[in-house]
Amino acid sequence: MATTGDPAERKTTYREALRDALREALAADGRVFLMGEDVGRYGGCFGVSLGLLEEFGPERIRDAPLSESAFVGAGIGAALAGMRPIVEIMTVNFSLLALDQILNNAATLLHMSGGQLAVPIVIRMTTGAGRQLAAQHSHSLEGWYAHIPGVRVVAPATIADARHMLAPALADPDPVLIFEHGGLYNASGDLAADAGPVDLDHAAIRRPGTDVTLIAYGGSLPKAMAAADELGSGGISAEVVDLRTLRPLDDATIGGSVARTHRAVVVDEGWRSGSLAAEISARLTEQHFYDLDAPVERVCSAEVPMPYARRLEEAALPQVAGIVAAARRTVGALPAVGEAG
Amino acid sequence: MATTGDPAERKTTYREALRDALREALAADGRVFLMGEDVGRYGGCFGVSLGLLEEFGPERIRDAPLSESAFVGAGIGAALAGMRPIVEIMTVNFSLLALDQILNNAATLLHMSGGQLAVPIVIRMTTGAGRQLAAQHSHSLEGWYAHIPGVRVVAPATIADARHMLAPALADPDPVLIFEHGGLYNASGDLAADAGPVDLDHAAIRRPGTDVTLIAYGGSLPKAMAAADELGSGGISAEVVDLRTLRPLDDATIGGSVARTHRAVVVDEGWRSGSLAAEISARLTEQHFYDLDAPVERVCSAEVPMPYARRLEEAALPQVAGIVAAARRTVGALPAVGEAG
Amino acid sequence: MSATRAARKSAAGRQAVHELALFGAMLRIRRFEERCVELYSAARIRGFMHLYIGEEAVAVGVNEALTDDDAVVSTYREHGHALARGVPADAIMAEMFGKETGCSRGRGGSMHLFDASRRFYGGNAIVGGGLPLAAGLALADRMTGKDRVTCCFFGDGAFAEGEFHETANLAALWRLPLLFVCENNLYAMGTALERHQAQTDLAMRAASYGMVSWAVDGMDVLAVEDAARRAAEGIRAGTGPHFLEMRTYRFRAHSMYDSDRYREKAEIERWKERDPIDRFAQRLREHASLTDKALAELEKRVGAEIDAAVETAEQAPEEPVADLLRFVTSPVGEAS
Amino acid sequence: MSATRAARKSAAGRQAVHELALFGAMLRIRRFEERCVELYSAARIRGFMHLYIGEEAVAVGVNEALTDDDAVVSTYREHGHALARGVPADAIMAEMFGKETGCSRGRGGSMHLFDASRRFYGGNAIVGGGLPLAAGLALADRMTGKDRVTCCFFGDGAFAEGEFHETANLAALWRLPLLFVCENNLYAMGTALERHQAQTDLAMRAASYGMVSWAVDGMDVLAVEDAARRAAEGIRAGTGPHFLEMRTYRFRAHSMYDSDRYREKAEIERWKERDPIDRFAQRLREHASLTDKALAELEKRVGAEIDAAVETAEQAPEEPVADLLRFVTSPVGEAS
Ligand SMILES: Cc1ncc(C[n+]2csc(CCOP(=O)(O)OP(=O)(O)O)c2C)c(N)n1
Ligand SMILES: Cc1ncc(C[n+]2csc(CCOP(=O)(O)OP(=O)(O)O)c2C)c(N)n1
Ligand SMILES: [Mg+2]
Ligand SMILES: [Mg+2]
Repeated sequence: MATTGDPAERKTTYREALRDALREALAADGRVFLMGEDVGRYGGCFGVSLGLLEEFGPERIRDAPLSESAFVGAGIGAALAGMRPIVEIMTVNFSLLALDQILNNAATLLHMSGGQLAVPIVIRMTTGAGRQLAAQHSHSLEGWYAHIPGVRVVAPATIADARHMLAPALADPDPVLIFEHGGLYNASGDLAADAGPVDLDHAAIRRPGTDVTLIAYGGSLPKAMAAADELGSGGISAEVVDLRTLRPLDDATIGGSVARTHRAVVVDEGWRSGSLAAEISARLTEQHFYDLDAPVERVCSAEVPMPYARRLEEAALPQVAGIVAAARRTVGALPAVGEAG
Repeated sequence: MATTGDPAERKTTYREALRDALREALAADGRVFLMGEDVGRYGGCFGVSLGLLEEFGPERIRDAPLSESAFVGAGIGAALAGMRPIVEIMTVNFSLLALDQILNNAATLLHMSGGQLAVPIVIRMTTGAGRQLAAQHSHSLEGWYAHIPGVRVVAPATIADARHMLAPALADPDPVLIFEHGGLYNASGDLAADAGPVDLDHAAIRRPGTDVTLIAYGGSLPKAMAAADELGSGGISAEVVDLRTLRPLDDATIGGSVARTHRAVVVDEGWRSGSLAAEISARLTEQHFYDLDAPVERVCSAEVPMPYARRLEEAALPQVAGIVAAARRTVGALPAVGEAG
Repeated sequence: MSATRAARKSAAGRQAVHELALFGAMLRIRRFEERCVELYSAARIRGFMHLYIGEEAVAVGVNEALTDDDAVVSTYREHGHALARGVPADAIMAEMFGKETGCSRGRGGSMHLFDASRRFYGGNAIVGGGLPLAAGLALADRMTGKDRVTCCFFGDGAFAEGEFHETANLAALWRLPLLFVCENNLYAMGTALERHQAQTDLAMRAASYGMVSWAVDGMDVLAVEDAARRAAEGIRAGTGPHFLEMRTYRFRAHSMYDSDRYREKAEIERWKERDPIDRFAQRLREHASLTDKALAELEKRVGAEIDAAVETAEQAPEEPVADLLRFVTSPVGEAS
Repeated sequence: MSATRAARKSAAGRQAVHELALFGAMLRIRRFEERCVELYSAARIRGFMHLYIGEEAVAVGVNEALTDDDAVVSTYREHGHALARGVPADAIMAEMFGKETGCSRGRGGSMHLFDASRRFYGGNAIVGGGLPLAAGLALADRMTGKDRVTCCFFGDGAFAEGEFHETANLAALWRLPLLFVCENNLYAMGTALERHQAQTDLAMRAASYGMVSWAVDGMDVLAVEDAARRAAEGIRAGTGPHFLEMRTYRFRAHSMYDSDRYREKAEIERWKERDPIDRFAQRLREHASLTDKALAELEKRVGAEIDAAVETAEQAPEEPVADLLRFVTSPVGEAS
């Protein structure tokens, strides 16, 4: 998210960065192919793969019928047979139809076969709300996937990560799920020309700070950054941790930050109860109970099927003001009061 | 779990108690019917509905084809049309195939329709591990369901609850999911003749104590009780809270107990990361940060597809010894050390 | 004039009136959606919006076979189904404006129109997701001996989803009073039928379940009506589910986000020659039952209705944010 | 003796040897599973166990059409498939004993036998769950131009799952080298075919996808072999997936927990008259290729193999508990 005119950087978008990553992967390795609904002629439901069909042909940019279970399972089978499939599920909302394949096959085969069958598949999907798509098209279920042993779950929040997470995901011998937040596709900014693959084992400190740690990922990162700005103007120095990888969590980076700031706010677009934020809160308690000066705060989505109406949807989602307020509570007058869930 | 020879009690099993509840519901209300794979001629994959076909006929004890999505969805539709379906999914493992229907229809229709369409369905399923059924048949995913706004999730852990949770579940105008732990079906004990319906809004204190609160549900309750016994012999007084309802959580009872004992151990057969136990831990931190004398402990399943081999499976599951050890850590020498996740 | 001739004449007269009504119903849907496009451009309507333009004969024709007691389950492309079913235009418009007076209180938007009083069960944005639900509605009717039909609309794309096949088997096995209306518009988003179905004769494939199935010219409202009536009769007579493959075409892009790259302009133009409204207008003119004057009046009436719908939607209140959590579960005390 | 007659005779001789091998393979599966029953009663084997007894002709016959390069995807009722495929009996037995030397290190048990070296991809306990996987294996072969067949076994019950239909469409659409082997044993657990399928002619229904499909007497190993060979040839010739409905029957209960209440004893007895092993033995005796002595020797050899398998399984070590988390993800540094 640099903003200079540095010649080593070029202006691009999150969408284009994803596309460049796909193009690079397809060009680099003949085993890689992209499969999913409308990835080819349509160009991807959010335009990510636009033009790739023309470049790589219909065998490798493979339009699938509306059969989430079958084509995700087929990706798993192809991975078993030595291919490196990238399967696109249009959105996380439809991934439920393929969840059995992901949990009971992709995540399980290696262990269940006693180490014989690795599944080097990459599954991409759009997640999140904020575009008035209503209840069935606004889920943030990456927290569910992060519950599953055997898979890696990543969420690029920046243009650089959109560009550089795919290669290490493909290099991972096990299933990797990539969650792209629908609100980020149009994000634009500069991309360094020489960045290397993202280290998928590590969270990133996007902004250093000393008073409170804001922990966010994906579509919530920009909100956390904005909240940190606002907190800064109010004299509160917020450190922002971008999880990047939701499974396995990088306890060292998260905990290291909280050990310094003694306060934490977790921002997560999932519904509050049973959210990924709950796991982070629980771990911080387990690992940093005596470091914490205030209860860990969670800023999550309201527990409601996402409404279409704009104001209701805004009210249901984590917003900058809520993050700021939560952070203020953690540094504010003791005793801070946690919200009832 | 009374053990007297009181004439107002009779000996029964968890399985029979569930069956009696079904029989009562079917007899009481013509709108009620039971639908699922092998609920009729086979008698239910775990024998719960044995004999009901003969009593109520094939229209109301309805064998369904292997089509989890279709027959769960059909239950939802029938509920919309005024019926009171009880849908049995053999086990939670297969419920993934119906998860879209549960999340996007059952849980969502009321809100999404602006209050027009309530879905009074009850969905029963077996959950849990411990019987060497291996990775694909040993899931404990009730925590996922407890993440979904719009549904109620309950887990009978005792024979009395097995007998008396169905009626209030059917009386609930909204979807209720009942998780029966596979390890409990053969549990036997006395059942009071005059018990009324369970209050589904409240957790139960199964054993009072003063030093530490053990929070458990379903198949983990007997383990928590045994751990409390063992702790008691060691001079530690453990209170045992049976959640009973996993959504909505009864914060008052859980928190009230912890406010008295100042220490908590959550036992949950789900995988640790993203478990229901994480939610409870997070809430305790939020609501009782200043009451807690030690970090909340979680005793969960190891993060591994459940292995078949007996010793490996035992090692992967929460056990009494692990609960005792965790409880000891909470009351033991400060600083207690949380386990890394 | 003999009694017979008089009867014949009045039957013809009734048919003319009926045909005019069908025409009016189709035109109303068309004009309503054309207005929606404008309102979408003006950002009064947001989210995903899918237009039915070109497919109006299906909704209107099928609706003729249904009574008020019957039920309808639809998709995200359901403006036409809802309007044909009688969901008021202003309630639909207000819904798309996100207003409290909307047919789903503004919570659903274009993809989730509901009207329980008209047994219109939505509005489902998961492709194929409405099918199992429809089977359940039909099952309830069968179990309670109600003489009702449940009609479920879905697309050719949905035919590839497991949900369709599971539901088809269930319905045929249990002889449910279910009318499957497959709107085969030749595309699932940008994927043409022959690139998503191994065997493109969908009616034939549905027949393999042992259901009565046939294909219908979905651009001809009378053919649709006739087929739907015969299917509904069969269902009411207890012969189990019926399947209608409606061969139709959408003139517009899949959604407002679609730039329609995947098909030839010429193909669209060819289909437009079969525009269900234009063709029917021509037929009515030939039979002299539609005059320029009548058409102008109709347009005026439809236009006025839509104007009023927009106007009331504009004025209507949004649901207060304080009500966000209302109806996540039923209000306490409403248990049956 | 003319050259032709000699050739014919030696062909007949080869066929006799071949038939004896088929017979031996079926008998071996039968005896192996009979021993499993004893071991289950003795609590040496635990968990769910599903027997293939009565269906042996299917696994053995189909396997004849497959080469070492081909792949097999199976179900939870897969002892027979695994044995026929060449997975060693002792590795299977050790697996069911939960031992580290098991073909899945003791992690899978009866329902999850794996042998990557023999391209035996399990062992899937989710009904229908192996089908999409098999399509993927076949897709990889198609994309890389490998002349291989993937064979997927599944039951009549699985035919009702959406997964089957999605996979069938995908395979037919993409002309994947996939052999669907539907083991129609007339029951899905306790539910008879006619109570779970609206249309019970499964081969006909599969044909509706445009796949070559036919029904086979699954109790006749030669018929199975012949059908499988023809299907595999068709697949290798590039004509896309083939579907075989194997009409068979399980003589035992669904699983060790099933008390078999839902079917008539008489029905079972009728089918036992068609026991694939007994009937084939009779035929071989008639052709004089099976003698009492040969049978006794075969039984002895098979018995000894199974004894040895049990013995080594008994002796084998369990995986140390410390290894519990091994292979949840691939060992670091194993990336490709
Ligand atoms: C399960 C699921 N997968 C994907 C989508 C995204 N999607 C919405 S509409 C559509 C095409 C559906 O085609 P069809 O069934 O033919 O209906 P049509 O839009 O042509 O009316 C797709 C892929 C979805 N909403 N649900
Ligand atoms: C998705 C799913 N639903 C239910 C079950 C439970 N179950 C195991 S086997 C079986 C019957 C399957 O019948 P069929 O496909 O005919 O195979 P068969 O057992 O007869 O070989 C059922 C219902 C399961 N394992 N998976
Ligand atoms: Mg279509
Ligand atoms: Mg079967």
